Amino acid sequence: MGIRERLSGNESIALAMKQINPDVVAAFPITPSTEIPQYFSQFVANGKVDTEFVPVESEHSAMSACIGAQAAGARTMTATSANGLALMWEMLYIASAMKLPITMACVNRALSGPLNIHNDHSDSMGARDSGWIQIYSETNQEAYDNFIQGVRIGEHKSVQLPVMICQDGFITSHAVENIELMEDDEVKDFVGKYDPEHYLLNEKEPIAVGPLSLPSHTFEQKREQAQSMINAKKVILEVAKDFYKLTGRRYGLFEAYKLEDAELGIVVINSTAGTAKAVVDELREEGIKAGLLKIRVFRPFPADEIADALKNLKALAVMDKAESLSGVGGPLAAEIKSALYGKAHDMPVVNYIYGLGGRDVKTDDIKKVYDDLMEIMKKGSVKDTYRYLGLKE
Amino acid sequence: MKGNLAGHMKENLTWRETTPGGTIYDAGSAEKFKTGDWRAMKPVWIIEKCTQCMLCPPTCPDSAIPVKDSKRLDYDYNHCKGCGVCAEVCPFGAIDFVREDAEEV
Amino acid sequence: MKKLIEIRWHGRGGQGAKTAALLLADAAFNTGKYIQGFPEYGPERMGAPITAYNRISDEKITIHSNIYEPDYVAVVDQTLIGPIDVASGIKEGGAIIINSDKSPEELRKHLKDFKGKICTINARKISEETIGKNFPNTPMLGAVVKVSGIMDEGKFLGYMKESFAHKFATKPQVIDGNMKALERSLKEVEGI
Amino acid sequence: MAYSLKEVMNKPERLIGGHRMCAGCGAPVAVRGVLRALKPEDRAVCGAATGCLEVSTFLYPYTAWKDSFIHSAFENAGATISGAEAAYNALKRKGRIKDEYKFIAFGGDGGTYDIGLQSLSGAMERGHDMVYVCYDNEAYMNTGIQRSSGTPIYTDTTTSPAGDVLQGKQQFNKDLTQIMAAHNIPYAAQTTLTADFKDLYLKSEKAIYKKGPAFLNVLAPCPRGWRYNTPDLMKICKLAVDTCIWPLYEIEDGNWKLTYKPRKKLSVEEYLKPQNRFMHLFKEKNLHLIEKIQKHVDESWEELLKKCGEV
Repeated sequence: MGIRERLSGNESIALAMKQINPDVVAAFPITPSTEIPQYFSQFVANGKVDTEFVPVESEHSAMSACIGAQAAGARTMTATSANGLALMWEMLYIASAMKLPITMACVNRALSGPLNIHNDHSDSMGARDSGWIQIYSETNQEAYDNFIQGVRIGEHKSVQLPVMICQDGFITSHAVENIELMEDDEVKDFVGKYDPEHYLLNEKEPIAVGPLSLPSHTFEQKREQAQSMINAKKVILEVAKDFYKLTGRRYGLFEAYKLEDAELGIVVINSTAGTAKAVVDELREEGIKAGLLKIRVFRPFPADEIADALKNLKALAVMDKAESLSGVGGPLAAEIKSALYGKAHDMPVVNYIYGLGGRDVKTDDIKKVYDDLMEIMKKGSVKDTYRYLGLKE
Repeated sequence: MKGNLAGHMKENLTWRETTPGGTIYDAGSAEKFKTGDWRAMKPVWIIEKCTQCMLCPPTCPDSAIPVKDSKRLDYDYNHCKGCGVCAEVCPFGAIDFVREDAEEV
Repeated sequence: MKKLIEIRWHGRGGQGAKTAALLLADAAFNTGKYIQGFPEYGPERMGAPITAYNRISDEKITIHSNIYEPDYVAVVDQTLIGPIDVASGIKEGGAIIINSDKSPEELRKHLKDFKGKICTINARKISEETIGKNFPNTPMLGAVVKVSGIMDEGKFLGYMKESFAHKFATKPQVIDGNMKALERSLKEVEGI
Repeated sequence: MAYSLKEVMNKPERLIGGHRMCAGCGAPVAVRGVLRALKPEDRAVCGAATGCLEVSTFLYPYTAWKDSFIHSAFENAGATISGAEAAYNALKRKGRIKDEYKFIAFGGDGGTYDIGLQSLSGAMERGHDMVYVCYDNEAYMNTGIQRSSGTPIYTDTTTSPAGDVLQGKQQFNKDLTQIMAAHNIPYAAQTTLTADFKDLYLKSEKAIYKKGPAFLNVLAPCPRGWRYNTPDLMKICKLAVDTCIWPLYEIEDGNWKLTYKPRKKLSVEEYLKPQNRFMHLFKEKNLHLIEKIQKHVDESWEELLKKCGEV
């Protein structure tokens, strides 16, 4: 049976780390993820874990130390946000190319500039092509559950990729909410032992990792890496199935909320999904067929499954909490639209950039989106598809 | 596992054959890569003049002067790049440094 | 009780408004509720006005925004009235609970646009007389529970006793003082 | 036990031939010299910053390293190896590893003096049981001889070229060994390739086997970048120490010790002359620059003698 608790999102991640008891944690503080290494170092100081905690001098070194540790054969974790993630950028690509299943808690925050400590998704969205599996979390509960599942997903023999578990900075990271925890033993059994095949400290087989690779080999190595991301989709679902058996909490590649018969739909990531669910409920009471799709797994991107789930809508809004500054919309919209191509590419799709730099997202804002969708549905088409929500005009 | 590359070290590895992350599982595999053909000049060991003082083996950038039982052996010409550092350090004139094709001529 | 109750806290950095919100969430959690307790973060340091929030419900809470139309507002420091629009958005039938030595009637003069219920509690006096120093959180907590009726008072006191016993394990002498502060605050709220 | 070159040369090679470093390069000679100090029964995890050494010794699918080896990027050899060392501590504590492992990071002056200094400083301050070895060839050789903060004053490099107005690099090189010593780590030393390799061996042995972090700065000439006659590798090193341009010393537990004092201190000209990177200094109008170098070397040497209790 689960343990009924109340924790903030950061506490729940730190607690998951404690229950997993990894070999190495290397981290550098940055708001709003700071509390994670802070709580964790307390567990270390009190002997609650026997992890080597490496309090590095920068995020670049955090990821570098994680790479060294994981390559050496240790189960390794870290946490960061925003500029910290950006400072790791170079190493993110190297970690995934080296096929190192490091687990990272990414507490989403606006990437400078201007300097802003509040939530949006510009940090992890920017890292979307770094070869990390990305799993997003609406609540502290999901952050906790995803983090535990993430370890197993990344370490799976057919995957071997680093995993980023994202949640909204402050909105869930610092909000205390109800949560159901697993028993320590359950967590340990669920993630199992890290048992890599090849690692630096293997007494039977010294190895060399991180070569210079010339044009004769790099292409094949990237293809090999891509296969891991392709394989990950199936593994994510398998792990979710086992997790469900154990906890009764069901996870998929995404959550379809009242979407089956919906005419108006939105696609949304992280905590805003919860706020939007309340709006969907209200609209349903009014007889409006509203629904939503909440992205859980953004990398690998489940394009076919998403297109199937959305294809019967009459109007769709994609909500981007990141401005990709492409001049045509946000990153999520680009992916969703390309997923729909060939399946429902004449469906009117509108893209909203919203919540940048921690601009609060209220139920009224979401209602406005559904109002817009209603109009679009009636008209059957839409012209201005690149919009802002909650912006002072 | 597609681990040990020693057996099939080839330039045209397919993506299914290449190693994940470009990891190499047989340490010291470079031994199979010959750098001897980089040589324009060549050191020649004159065994009669050699006192086995051991000053030359540590100066070789290519580990091409094998040592056994505290004695140097003849050159590993598969790897010697012909830099001439060893010849320069020999106090006894026991290493000639000649043009690569000198012997044939 | 209503399905969902929303509370906004006003205090100054370092005064414990965030702690009070978390304490209330804690107490409500322990009486079986679904809860949220979260501060609104800024670059503020000690002394600056800060806001914290609670949602308390019998059903799962999914909304993740700040609270603009609270059922109740708790003001930990009466000097915030004026500089801050503390009564903003309070729902009809809701109330504002202010830590003050003044009466609700006196305070109404300073809250001209507010037509709803004003309650006061002299948290400073109560805490000084029971705990021994100005520690307004405990009496404020009691006052909010009293005014909002969020949870059963008996259950609340029972839980808080356990909580204090745990929290002050190393200095049990303060447990009694804190419990007294709670009990008095439940009785001494004015304006209900 | 007294040092015997004949004995230590019997140890198995840990960096083998087949790598692609230039003919006559000082770096692999330095690496071999460091690794020779390992006990044959001990294992090692070696790491390297991106640079000549890395790209030449681990070019897919060939590694010249007999021990486990990791490279991840340019500026983070210190952090990467510190992570491997942390893993070792954790796995050893959990009983998953029995053997003794040593951790050695290598970086050129670019990866050490410049872009990797923060990562190195962090790793040393945290106290990992590791050695960081800088093979100092005094410029970014991997990208084609650009100046670094380890490049000596007036050196002609491709980004500090000797021209009509400027005579090469305009700044003195930073003293990295002393910067590392200021970290108050158990061991820091400066060395190079000497005839019997004793200095390098003994310092490497201390660096590897002294508990805690250690730093070695090894002058490793680059025939291409320094433009001297390739076979003269060892001669150049000897001139570097005999002119006191590159003094050999160590700081062990805070105690400064000179490990070589030339019988006759040579003038800097003798070191500069055989290297064409300094060729422009021998023009009539530039001779005063050599005097300036001499003055700087003399002052630094006097200061070092004081620190080492030699005066």
